[in-house]
This record gives sequence, C-alpha cells and structure tokens, in this order.
Amino acid sequence: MSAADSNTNYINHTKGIMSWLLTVDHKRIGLMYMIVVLSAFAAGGFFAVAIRLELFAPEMQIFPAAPTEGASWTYNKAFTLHGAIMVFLFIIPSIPAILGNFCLPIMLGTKDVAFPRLNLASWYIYMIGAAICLYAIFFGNSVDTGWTFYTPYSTSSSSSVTMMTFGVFVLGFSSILTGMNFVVTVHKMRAPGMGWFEMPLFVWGIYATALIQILATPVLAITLLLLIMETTFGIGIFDPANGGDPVLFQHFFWFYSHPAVYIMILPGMAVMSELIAVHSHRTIFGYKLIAYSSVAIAFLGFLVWGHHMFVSGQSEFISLLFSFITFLIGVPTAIKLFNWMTTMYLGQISWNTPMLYALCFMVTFTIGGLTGVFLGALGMDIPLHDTYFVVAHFHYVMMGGTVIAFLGGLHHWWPKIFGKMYSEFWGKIGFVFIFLGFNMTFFSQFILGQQGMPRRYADYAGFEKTQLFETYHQFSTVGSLILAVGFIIILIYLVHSLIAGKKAPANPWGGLSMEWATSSPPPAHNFLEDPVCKHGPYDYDKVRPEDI
Amino acid sequence: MEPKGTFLLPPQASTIAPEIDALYMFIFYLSVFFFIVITAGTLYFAVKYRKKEGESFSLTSGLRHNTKLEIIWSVIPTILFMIIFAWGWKVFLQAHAIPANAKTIHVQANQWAWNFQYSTLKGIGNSNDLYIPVNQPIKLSMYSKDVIHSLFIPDFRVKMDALPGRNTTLWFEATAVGEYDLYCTEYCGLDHSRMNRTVHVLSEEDYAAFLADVVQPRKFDEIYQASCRSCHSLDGSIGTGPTFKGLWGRTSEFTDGTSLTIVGDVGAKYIRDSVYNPNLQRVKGFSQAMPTHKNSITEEEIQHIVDGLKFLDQPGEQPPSEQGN
Amino acid sequence: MSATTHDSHGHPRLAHHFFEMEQQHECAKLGMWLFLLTEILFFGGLFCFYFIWRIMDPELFVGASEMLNWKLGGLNTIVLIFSSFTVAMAIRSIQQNKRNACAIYLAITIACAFVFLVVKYFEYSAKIGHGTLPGTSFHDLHFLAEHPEVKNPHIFFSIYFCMTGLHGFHVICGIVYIAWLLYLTLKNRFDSEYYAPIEMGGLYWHLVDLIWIYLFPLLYLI
Amino acid sequence: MSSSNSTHDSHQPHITPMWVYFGVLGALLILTVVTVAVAQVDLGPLNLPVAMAVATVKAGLVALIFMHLVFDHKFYIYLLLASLVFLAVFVIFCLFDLTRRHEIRHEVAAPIHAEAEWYKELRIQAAGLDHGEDHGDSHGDLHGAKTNAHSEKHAPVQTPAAPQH
Repeated sequence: MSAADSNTNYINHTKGIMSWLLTVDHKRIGLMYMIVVLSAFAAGGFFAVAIRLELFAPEMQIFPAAPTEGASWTYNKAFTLHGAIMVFLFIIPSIPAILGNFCLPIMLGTKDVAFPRLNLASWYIYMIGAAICLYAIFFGNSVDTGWTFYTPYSTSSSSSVTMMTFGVFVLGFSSILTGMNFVVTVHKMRAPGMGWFEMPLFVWGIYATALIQILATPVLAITLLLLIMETTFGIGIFDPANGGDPVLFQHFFWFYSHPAVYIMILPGMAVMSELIAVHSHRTIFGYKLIAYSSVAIAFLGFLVWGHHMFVSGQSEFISLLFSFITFLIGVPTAIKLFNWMTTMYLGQISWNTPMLYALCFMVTFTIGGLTGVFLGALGMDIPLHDTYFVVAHFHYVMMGGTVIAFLGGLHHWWPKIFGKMYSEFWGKIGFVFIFLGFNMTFFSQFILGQQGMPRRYADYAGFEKTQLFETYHQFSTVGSLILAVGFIIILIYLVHSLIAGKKAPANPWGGLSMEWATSSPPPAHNFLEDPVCKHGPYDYDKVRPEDI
Repeated sequence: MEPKGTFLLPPQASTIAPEIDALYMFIFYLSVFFFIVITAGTLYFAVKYRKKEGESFSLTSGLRHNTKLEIIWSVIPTILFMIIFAWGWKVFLQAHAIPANAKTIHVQANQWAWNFQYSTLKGIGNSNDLYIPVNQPIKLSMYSKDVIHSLFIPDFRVKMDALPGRNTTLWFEATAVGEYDLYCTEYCGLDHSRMNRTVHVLSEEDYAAFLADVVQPRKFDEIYQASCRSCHSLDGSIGTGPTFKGLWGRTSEFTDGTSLTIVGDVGAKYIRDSVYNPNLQRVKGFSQAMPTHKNSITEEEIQHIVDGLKFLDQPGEQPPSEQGN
Repeated sequence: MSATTHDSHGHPRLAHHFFEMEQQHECAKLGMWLFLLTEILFFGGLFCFYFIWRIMDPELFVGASEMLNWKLGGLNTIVLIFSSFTVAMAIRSIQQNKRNACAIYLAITIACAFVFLVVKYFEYSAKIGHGTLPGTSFHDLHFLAEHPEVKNPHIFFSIYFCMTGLHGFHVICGIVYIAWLLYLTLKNRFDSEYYAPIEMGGLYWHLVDLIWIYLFPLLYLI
Repeated sequence: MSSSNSTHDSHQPHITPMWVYFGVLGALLILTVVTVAVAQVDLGPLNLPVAMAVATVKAGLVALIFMHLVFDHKFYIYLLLASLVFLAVFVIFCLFDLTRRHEIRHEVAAPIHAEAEWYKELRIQAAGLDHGEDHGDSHGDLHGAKTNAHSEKHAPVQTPAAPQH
C-alpha cells in the first residue's frame, strides 16, 4: 500500500497512559493483554522452575515439609499456583485475547470487533479477577487444592479457596465476553466479498474456541459459585458431610474444564494453519476439512469430560460412553495433522523462526495426541491416571501445542504488531533451547509416569523405586532450566528488536490474508481504505504477494 | 522371585498386568509408527521443498484436496481407534469384574495413612502396610474418612479412588512374592506424597502366619462394647434385653414355655445360639429385638463371651483368655 | 474517525466501526442472544443440581415443597408474565416512534419487578424466621418433626435459595437496566431507527421471566 | 459492511400486531392456572413431566412471540436449541452416572441416600418437640428413617463408615 510509509499508526497516533487505559482499539487491547498475560506466564513459569528444583532429588530441598511460622509456602501451594496461573491467567487468554484480539478484526477486514467497549471491559474484568487471585495468594493464605479444586478437600482446606475461586469466577466472565465479541464479529463484520470459506483458518479456529467459551464457561462460573456456597453455607451439593456427592463436583468441574482444554488447543491449531500455509507458501490442503474439524472438535469436546474420571468411582457405563466419544475426537485431530503435513507438499518452504515452531508443533503435538490415545483407552488409563504420564501428556498438548503455536504466532505477527523485525539468528537459537529443553523436561516424565510416579508428589524418598525416579526427575529438571533459558533469550531479543530492530515491511512473509495488506504496524482503524476481499487467504497458486 | 520391570514398564506382578501391558504395547507400536510417518513426512517435505536462499516467491501448486487420500486418513485412524477402544473396554471390564472367590480386605483411607483391615470385625486385624497372599484374588473394599484418596499399586496396574461417604472396590491377584510400592494418587493435602505404603505379597504359609499374628479374637470387653452394650446391661438394670449381671448360673424362662439354667456346656451352647440365632429361644418378657451377629462375632469370640460372663461377677479375677495380654 | 466511509446512513448513534444501523442492530441482537445462552447454561448448573436430587431422592421434594407458599409463587408468576408483556409492548411502541407509550410501559415493568421483589421479601423472611435455611444453618425443628421421612431437607432449601436468589439478583439487575432505559427514553435518545438497547433489555427481561416459568412449578408445585 | 452476506433480508423491523401480544398474555395466564390446577392432582411419576410440559409451552410462547424468535432469522432458534442440547447432555450424563454407579460393583452407590451426620442432634430435638420425653421412640424413628433410606434403592447399600455393619 502506498500510504504505508505514513508514520502514524495505532501505537503512536495518540499518546499518554490514559490513551491506552481507555482505548477501545482492539489492537491496543491486544497489546495490553500481551503485557499482563505474559507476566502471568512468567509467574507460572517461576513456580514451575521451583517445582522442578524441588523434585531434583528425593526428600525436601527448597520447600518446608510442613508450613511453619514465617514459612507458609509449601510445595502444594507452588504446584497449585503453577497450574491455576498457567490455566486461568495464561493459556486460556493467551492466543484468543492477544493474537485473536489483534489479528481477527484485521483478518476479517473490519475496523474493530463488534463491541469495542465490551472488549475493553473484558480486559478490566481480567485484571480484576487477576487482582483477586493475587490478593488470595499474597494477602490470604494462598491456595493448596490443585487447580482442579476437588471437593471435599477444597471445602475443608484452610487455604484461601473461596477468594481464589471467586477470582477465577470473575476471570470466567472476561473469557465469555471475549468469546461473544469474536462470534459476533465473525458473523456480522466480515469485509464485503468474504464468505465463510474465504475466512483465514485462524479465524475459524478462534470462532470455534469462542463458541466453547460461551457455552462452557458459564458452567464453570456456576460450579465455582456452588463451591463457594458449599464452603460458606454447607449447601450439601458436593460435600458428603452435608449430604452431597464429591464425584458430582468432578462432573461439574470437567464439564467446563474439558472443553477448556479445547479452548486452549484450538487456537493453537488455528495459529498452526496460518504458519504452515504462509511459510510453506502453498494453498492449504483440505481447507473445509480443517474448518469443519475445528467445529467438530469444539462440539465433541463437550461430550468427553468423564474421561478424567475413569477411576473416580463413576458408572462403568458412562465411562464406556466417554471413552468412545474420546476416540471419536481423535479422528478430526488426526485429520488436521495429515492436512498440515500435506500442505507442505509441493510448497516453497521458508525455514524461518515461525516455521521452525510450526515444525516443532507437528512433532510435539503428535506426541501429545498419541499419548492421549493411551489415556483414552479405558483399561490403559487405570495405571496411568494421575501419574506423571498424564502430566507429560497434557504438557505436550498444552505447551508443545498451544505455547509452541503461540510462540510461532508471536514471531509470525511480531513485525505486524510492532513494525520491527527481530533477529532471525537469535530466533533460531531461542528455538533450539525451547525445543531441547521442552522435550528433555517432559519426555522423561512419560517414563516416570509409566513406572508409576504419581503426580503432585513433593517428595519421592523411601519408595522401592526412588532410585529409578530420581534419574528421570533430574533429567527433567535440567531440561526445565534449559527451557527457562530459552524463554529468557526470546524475551531479550524480542525486547531488543523493539528498540533496535529493523523496520518491518508490510508483508515480510509473503502472506495473502488481509492483515498483510495493511501497513506494519497498522493504522488506527486498521486500513486506510475499506478493504474488499478479492481472493482467498491461501490462494498462493493464483496471487503473488506483491500483487495484494 | 520378584519380576523385573523393563525400561518402559514396571514389573508385572498381578494377573491383570500382562493384559494391560499387551494393550500398552499395541498402542505403543502404533504410536511409534504414526509418529514416524508424521515426523518423517513433515521433515522430508520441509527439506525437499524448502525455499532456496535469495529465491523469490513463485506461484505454487493449487492442490487443494484429494478425496481418496482424505477418506483413507479419516477411515484408517477411525478403525484403529475403534480397535483400541474395544480392547480398552475389554481390559477395563476384566479389571472390574471381581472373581467370586476373592477375599475381602477393608481399606480405610484418611489424611495421610492407609488402614487395611483383614477381619470383618472392628478394631482387630489392622495394618498400615498391605499384606496379601500370592495367587489369591483379593478384593479391596475402600472408603475414606475425610477427602478423596486413590489407591495405586503400579506393579499390579490397579488404581481406584477411595471416596468419603461410600465404598469403592478394587481387585487383583498378585503373581509373585515380594514387596511393592503402594501410592495415594489423588491429591489429598499436605502430606499427600507421604501417603505411600508397601504391599507385602506373602506365600500362603507366611500369610497364614501373618493373619494368626494380626487377627486376634477380641476380648469380652471389646465385644461387649461393640455389640452388646446398648441392650444388655452389666449392672442388673433391665434394657431391651436381659442384663448380663448374674446371667451365668441364672435360670431363664423362655416364651415357648421351656426354661434353662445357664451353666456348663449347655449354657455355652445356649449363648452361642443366642448370639447367632437369637429368636430361637426368647426370654419371657422381652421383644424380638436382637439381630443375629453371625457376621460380626466369630466362633473364637463366643468362647471369650462365655468366659467373660463366667467371670463377670468376680471382679478381682481375670478371665483366662485375657491373662496372656 | 474516518468520516469519509459512512455518509450514507448518518444516524448519530452509529458507531464508527459499523457501516449502517442495520449491521449495528444485528450485532447487538446476536451479542445479546449469545449472552442469553450463557445465562441459560449458568442457571443450567442449578437445574442440574435440582434434577439430580429430584430423581435420586424424590421424597425430599414432595415433602419440602409443601413448605413453600404456592399462592405467593403464583402471584409472582402472574406479575412477571405481565411485566414480560409490558416490556414487549414497550419495544412495539418505540418501533412506532411512540416514546411516551414506551416510557409508560417501561415504568410498569419496573413497578412489576418491585412487586415481585416485595413478595419475595415476605417469602424469604418467613423462611428465615422458621429457621428453614439453606445448608448447615437449617434448623427448622417443626419441619423435621412433621416430616421424619424427608432426609437432608436443607438441600431442598439450598436449591430453593440458590435458584430464587440468583433469579432475584437478575431481577435487580433488570430493574437497574430498565430504569436506565426509561431515563434515556425520557431524554429522547431512542427512535424507530435506534432502539437496540430497549430490545436488548426486553430480551433479557423475557429470559428472567422464562426462568421463573420453570422455577415456579419445579419449586412450589411438585 | 457485511450486508451482502448478512443473514438478514428485510430492512423493516417486524412490528407484531397488538392482538398477538394480548393473546399470548392471556394464554400465559391461563396456562399458569392450568399448572397450578394440575399440581393439585397427584399424578405420581407423571407430576414432573406434566409440569415441565406446561412450563415448556409457556416458555415457548415467551421465546417465540415476546422474544420475536418466529419473526427473526432461524439462526437464533438454533442457538437457543444448541444451548438447551448442551444443558440436556450435561444433566443426562450426570444422572446416567449417578443412577447407574453401583450396577457392576454393588458397594459403589451414591452417598445422596445418606443423611448428613449433623441431623442426629436436630432429629433428637425435633422428636423432643413432638413426643416429649419419649427417648426410645425417637431413636427408633431415626433408625427407621435411615434404614428406609438405604433399602429404598435397587442395590443393597453398605454403610461405608463401618465395614462390619
């Protein structure tokens, strides 16, 4: 675009802190989310490293065995906070709230999301929820129930469960409002000429995610509300001491939290479709199949929550049903993997940092998905449930899937967001650290889990298998440190690029979707002229990047 | 004697373990195969079709879909998934169908200890480690006193949650004598990681010796407190049933018109009948309130009751069965 | 604000990122419906609570629902249905640019909502007076004496207070929102072109009514 | 902007005739009376379905007419139905588990059938209200209520707190 060399853009067109705090611009809100969500990631990562260091050897190393005067931190609080922060404050908002907020309206060729003020309100609700959680952590008695808040432990724990669950309750509304905003934007705000199947697959993925956010999150809200009522008034729904049923809590909880797994991974898949297509410079293979499989996964994701409960004492018949649907959900997931692979066939593949993360995703997510097959099989789940195998599995999906995709997406859209290029060399170095560190940390945990190491153990001294466990735990801890170094490298070179990076061109990767048609960074209202959708987002066989 | 584990899996020490491991290996080899297909395919394409240094973007293939290929890679995973699902269900049922000849051990979990009860009688035959005989199906009937716990023995490949407010069950048959780890795998609070114990799988003789050692019949006082106290007084006052004070040697009249003086072998037999089949002969003036105690008092303990009753009126003396204590 | 882009439909209430009123209205309506979905699933958790105990322990409901006064519940049903009607009429009036009629209908709706809350207040204070409270604070000895067959009666009252409490909270939110709509209507902010906020308020209020339509028989009658 | 692919086709908002609204109001009031009337008759197991059916007719009237679902694009109806489907899945799956838990292993029953411990005290007090000093009876009542609770359902439920029960 000729006007791209004009120097005003969404970042500098107004100045002052209030112009950010009161902005209704989806791009600025996306950046504000980026700052707080990545801070949450750093906090969660801090606890992760603390956990790994504790497990480096049997016996207690850095945490006290029991809370004492002056040292109220325990290992249990650390892993709870790691889980709760990573799930509620980082992964769920990561891709939708940061990249989704920034890219979705531009990709659809519109000026903003449908409800800009509601979008800002979501950010504030997120901040309020986060503040309540922080208050519970630092001024209350923290929380030591695990992020799952299982009753009756959570109703009897002396930690600040009520406060923390209330914080999560508030965070849920942020998620719901963001989801509503995206669904309406996708339905009603698409640029002229853009039909449902001319939307980039990123949009499809975020759309499917938003549907889950709308339908599942309210159930989490009511669950947490009932949990608070149970703790305060003893209403008798979840606590057997008051006539309730503790397994019912697990149903209530997983009815949200299993779909929440798809709130976490679908955006990762959405980013993957972009990365693979753009950096292979090749039209996506099986567009409709990928789009439909996103929606199919979103739908089926609601029907499989009970596979978290195979050994909880639930009915064997319902376990059968849940296991069956779990395997059904494997099919669309497998289809996506094959489609991405085939997209690279006959392409023109750039080996740059975002593409490396996409390749990494193909490897790590495949491992995550395949190990899910073990856990979904009823009999096989018995010995593996609640062991490190599960820990490794969901980290391969959540981190090897979502976080890797998020990193890929961040590198992919970084030039668009800030108008600066990062160092490709350091990008690759950072990638190597992440890839090695990640696999070292979590692959060893598969072996640990198979050998029987239960999760959420602070100490593994005095077992028949202590020796065996120690070896793998040490390997895992070393890996986690490498991983931490990788994240620090990324932080440094990305921040450096903001200060001293080269100016980014409007379309550094040769992409065809609409965000590459505007300047980097985009102007305040995304496009200087209202765009019209003239070709599909992946028509690399028909359109040259320089023609858009 | 103790079976060895492999790099991937812990030792197989129960009858269900080989079944589960067979499924494991099946999924494992399939996973390795598909992992290689996807990774190798991805890397091969990534290398083969990479963009050369300095090359500019060109129009690329417009291959958008291939129905045959898409059907193949939808149908093959579906079929494989269904096989795994059915196999998993079969193993799951095996792990849940408790054999009729299984011996029951009651398990009580609390923060943060296990208590295994080898006798149906309260307060006797407890241990904190689990002792079981080899080659004998064992059924664990579990409940929790406080929060949810989960009993896991990796080498047996069994796991089940212990829930407050109701019972859950778990069964296994150990195949090799030895010692195995037992963990709590449902997070249960501060000392969750210290809620681990050892499973001692004993030969039949050793187990019998263990039982003889740990499951001692209760003494009169204990039985009285657990089962008789609410109806039969010791001080002569009338309750739902006749008082025990002076029972030994008393002549009782029954509702069927007969009467009996409770002494000697006849008295002992009468007491046994009253415990197991109380309504056979009912003392005049009392209701049909007494339940049978067949499941809560053993034959050995009947002897203790008889002894206890004999010595009830001589507070200075100990019944013979308590002297060894 | 790129004023160049929309000169065709220059309504003063058209936000900058929309092309025309039509699109803005449609967005608002879809957004509201999505919000109503979340409300349905939010209450859904409580309905799940209700149905599980209803089916697992029917005696509880037969015995305990006698404690609720169906006449007061029925009165509230009629009041809410009527208010639903008036809010529908309010939308109809503003669609025809009848602002005064619209304001009157909105005012009647608010009045109905207050009547509902007052009736609710009497019901609640009677329960609290008897110790018929939810959860562990339940101590209604007369109930226990009259209904020895009902186990865990506190659970029924937990359900009752949770459901009607949450519903009452929605009624209060509705009053605030409709009062604001009334204020804006009186200030001539709405016309037949731009009445989306009233329509949204109407949809919300109908949902509050809808939920009560289920709560009334489930809690009071059977 | 997206009017070209917008789902809407008419530009004029639908104005419902007055008589329709009055008709619906009347129908709703009549149905309320019907609900109350039906509830006075004990239909046994049909109580719940009948009450739910009447409520659903009422809810349908409100949703379709007052909330304009019949006049609007069908998509809104699909949305509403989708939420109800998910809700139904939630309730039905939970119930499926709770009612069939003990079918393979009989010991595993729902604790919903057991009364909370803290009722013991209240029951004794309540019995005191009723029959004065009759202690033995109140005990008997309590016991009776408890055993009923257990035997009422399909499987023999063992009281978990005491294996030797």
